[in-house]
Amino acid sequence: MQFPREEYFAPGHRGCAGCGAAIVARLLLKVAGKNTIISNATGCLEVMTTPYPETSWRVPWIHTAFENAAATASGIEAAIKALKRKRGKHADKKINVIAIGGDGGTADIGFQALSGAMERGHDILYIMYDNEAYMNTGIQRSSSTPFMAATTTSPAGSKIRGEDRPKKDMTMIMAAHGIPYVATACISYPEDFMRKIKKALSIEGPKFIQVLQPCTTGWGYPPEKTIEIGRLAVETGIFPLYEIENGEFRITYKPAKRKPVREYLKMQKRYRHLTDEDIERIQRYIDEKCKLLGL
Amino acid sequence: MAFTRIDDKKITLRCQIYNPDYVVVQDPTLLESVNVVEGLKENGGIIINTVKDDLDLGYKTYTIDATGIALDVLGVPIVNTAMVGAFAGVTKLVSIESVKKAILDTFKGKLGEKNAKAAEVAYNEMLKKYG
Amino acid sequence: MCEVKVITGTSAAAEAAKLADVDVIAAYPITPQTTCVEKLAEFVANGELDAEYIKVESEHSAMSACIGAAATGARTFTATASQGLALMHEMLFIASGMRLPIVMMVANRALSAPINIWNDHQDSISERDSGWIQIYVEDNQETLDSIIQAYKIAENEDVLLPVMVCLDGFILTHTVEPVTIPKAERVREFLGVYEPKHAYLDPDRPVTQGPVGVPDCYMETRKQVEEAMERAKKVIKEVNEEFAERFKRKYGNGLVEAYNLDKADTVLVAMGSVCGTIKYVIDELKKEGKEVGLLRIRTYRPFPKEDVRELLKDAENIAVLDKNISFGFNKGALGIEMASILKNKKVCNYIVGLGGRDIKIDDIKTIINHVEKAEDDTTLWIGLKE
Amino acid sequence: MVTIAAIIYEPGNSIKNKTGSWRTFRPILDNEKCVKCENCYIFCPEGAIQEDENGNFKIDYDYCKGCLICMNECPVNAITKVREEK
Repeated sequence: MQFPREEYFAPGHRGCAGCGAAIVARLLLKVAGKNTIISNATGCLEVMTTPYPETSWRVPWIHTAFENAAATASGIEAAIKALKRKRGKHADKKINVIAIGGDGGTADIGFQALSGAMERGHDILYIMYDNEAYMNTGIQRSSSTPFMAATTTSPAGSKIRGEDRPKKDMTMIMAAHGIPYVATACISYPEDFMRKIKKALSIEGPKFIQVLQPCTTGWGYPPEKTIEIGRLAVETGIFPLYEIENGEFRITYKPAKRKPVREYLKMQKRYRHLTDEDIERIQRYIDEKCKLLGL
Repeated sequence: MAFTRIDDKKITLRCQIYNPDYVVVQDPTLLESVNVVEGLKENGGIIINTVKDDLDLGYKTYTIDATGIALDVLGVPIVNTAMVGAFAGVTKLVSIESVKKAILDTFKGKLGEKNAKAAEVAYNEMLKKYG
Repeated sequence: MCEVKVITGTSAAAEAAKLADVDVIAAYPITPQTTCVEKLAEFVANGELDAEYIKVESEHSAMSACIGAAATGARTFTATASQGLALMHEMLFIASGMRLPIVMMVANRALSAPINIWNDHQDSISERDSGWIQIYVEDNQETLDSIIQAYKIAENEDVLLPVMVCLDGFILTHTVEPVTIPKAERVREFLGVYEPKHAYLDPDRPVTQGPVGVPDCYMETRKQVEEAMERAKKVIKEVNEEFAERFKRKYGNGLVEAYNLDKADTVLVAMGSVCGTIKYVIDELKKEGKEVGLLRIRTYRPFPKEDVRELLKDAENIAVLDKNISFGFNKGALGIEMASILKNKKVCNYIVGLGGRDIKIDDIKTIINHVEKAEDDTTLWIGLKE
Repeated sequence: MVTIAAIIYEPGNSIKNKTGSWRTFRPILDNEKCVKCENCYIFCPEGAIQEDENGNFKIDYDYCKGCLICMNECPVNAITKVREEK
């Protein structure tokens, strides 16, 4: 038996067929287990899992707003500490406080609350499930949308050809907070992702994992390709897998030979406007980044 | 500008003071820029931190070198507590014991003791000077 | 024995939070609230208060963290003012919608622009509809007492709503007054420990808090908040009585305070510290043989409609003072609401004290003269410069 | 009756919602061919593929939305698809 069998994320949720966010949640809870409290930012995951009176969560879960999953988690963590100390509550267990938000709720509107929570040193794990746009509201661009990807607010027009800015590097920004653990992950590499969750939860203090999660609806590919596309993102080097533990950088998966990014881009509708020249440009950009990371 | 109301009964009035019984001037240079006696009641008094002794502002005027006291006792020219002591000495509206207790409540430890001392020195000086 | 301390309103608020033995404080500094959260930081640093103090990066996060903590079953406290309260706006509705008994001190201050740190009520009045209970206090003693009462009210199972205790910026926050500090054990006896049954995050009882309120359930949640507000009126009165029994201080019936209403045809209606000035003027006029009354609205939400109607049934000239303005209606919130429940009476509205404009004795007298002569409901801005 | 603050006290009660009705294609798992790599198990967004008491993986058609990630990720082609005839 390779993977834990416990399921704390119940079926019956309203995620699209082939939803990567659901895979994030399911894997996360398999590792985190029963003694976990989730603070969920507004977004796909929150909406698809909790239409009253139904919930897919088998652990205590809270949603308050869009931009504040980290701040809400700060309050939860502080409350647990105070209640443990003052009233002996939860004395017998270590509770994992996990905040989870999409790229919009993390890199954009939730950025300040996240930065604050990380800087203050709360013992929380923040999971950014990155599908590279505002999927819940209809595929608008976020600061985590990659260069040249078409979204509903960065359409491929005759003058502007999709997103005109590179993807914001959230993991490195979080690393700059000097927190004990940051990592990137991808749902297509569940062992790697789950190992990183496990490691993060074993470390006291603030932790951050950015997990890439292809989105069938937003990226425009058939639902069965969710894992395949995620794998290509890693194999091409457009989304490298690494961790930084106490300041030490380590690539956790090194493709034997990086695949051309064309293979990745060609599978997705959001890139179908790209010319050969555009693809070369993106390839050059990736090559440079990978060189820096030692890939 | 700050103001204080003193009464034996509960004070409910919340507006600013336009016709004071006393004006306390902590910084004598204000005398040149502000009409400090504006609105002062006819038989009101003015207590000024100054080294001068011959000020006549048309009202009962009480002077004290609070800066000197502060420098002596506290080692810094912060005159608030000395001026409170001076006010108590001139007006007798509050006892020096109350003043000292309030100071000791506000400032902890040595700082409180020094400030209480500054108030007391000023208080005694005013008693001596004006009876 | 109780201890009397000569302290500011913000210190009184901090003392109250300490007496309530709060578990989590999340706060962000803003004038004129800061001295409250500084004092609390001091209490925590000295071990006088055993609480987690989260030094959040904004008021939005302050309220978010309070919500997270309260949803985990902790007693929580925060304080803010003006722009900070406005920044919390979104989270205020979420706190009440999630039925979390958070208590917050609001140091009432004007809203920008232009930026102005001084007192009026525009900030908290703008949060009128947020589902928070709002108590407006008159002095520092009432600040302390109201914050203690606020926990008792908020945590009552018939209520389960957050409470903001509003005190006037600078006028109360920075004025020192003698405040009687009750003994901690007696406050603990009065309040008990917060043990929520409805909402607490605990791995042994995995609940989902804050789900998607589909159209099929949302309206019911709103009605439930409204019903809780209605029940809160009774609870506030009871808490006021019980507090009076234990601590020998009471504030009207908890919702409203009547001052010299019996013989007066002319009644002023107001909230907050200006009521003290009005009482002073009433006493002065009494000496001249003139009777004027004051109805102080202490609890603005839930609004004490029944008490207002009953207490003002014989009043002829009703002057409502507002430290806020509803632009485009040329009335303040209290003025609009009083007119709506006193339909056949003359209710004049006076916009006063915006942005710290001093409300003088003569201003109160002007209002009295104006309302007595007024033929119809009018609005007058008091204290404007020529 | 709506609960206070619309709190949901029944963990994981979304199982009431049988998302199997969403399917256009039905994945069929051939246990003879299965090598127990657990790919289908771990990648299923619904958790609809579970191991039975005999150690065989089974697809729960009550919840399977027919995304076919399992088929795509099966290294030995043990999963095939058929059209749902509704």
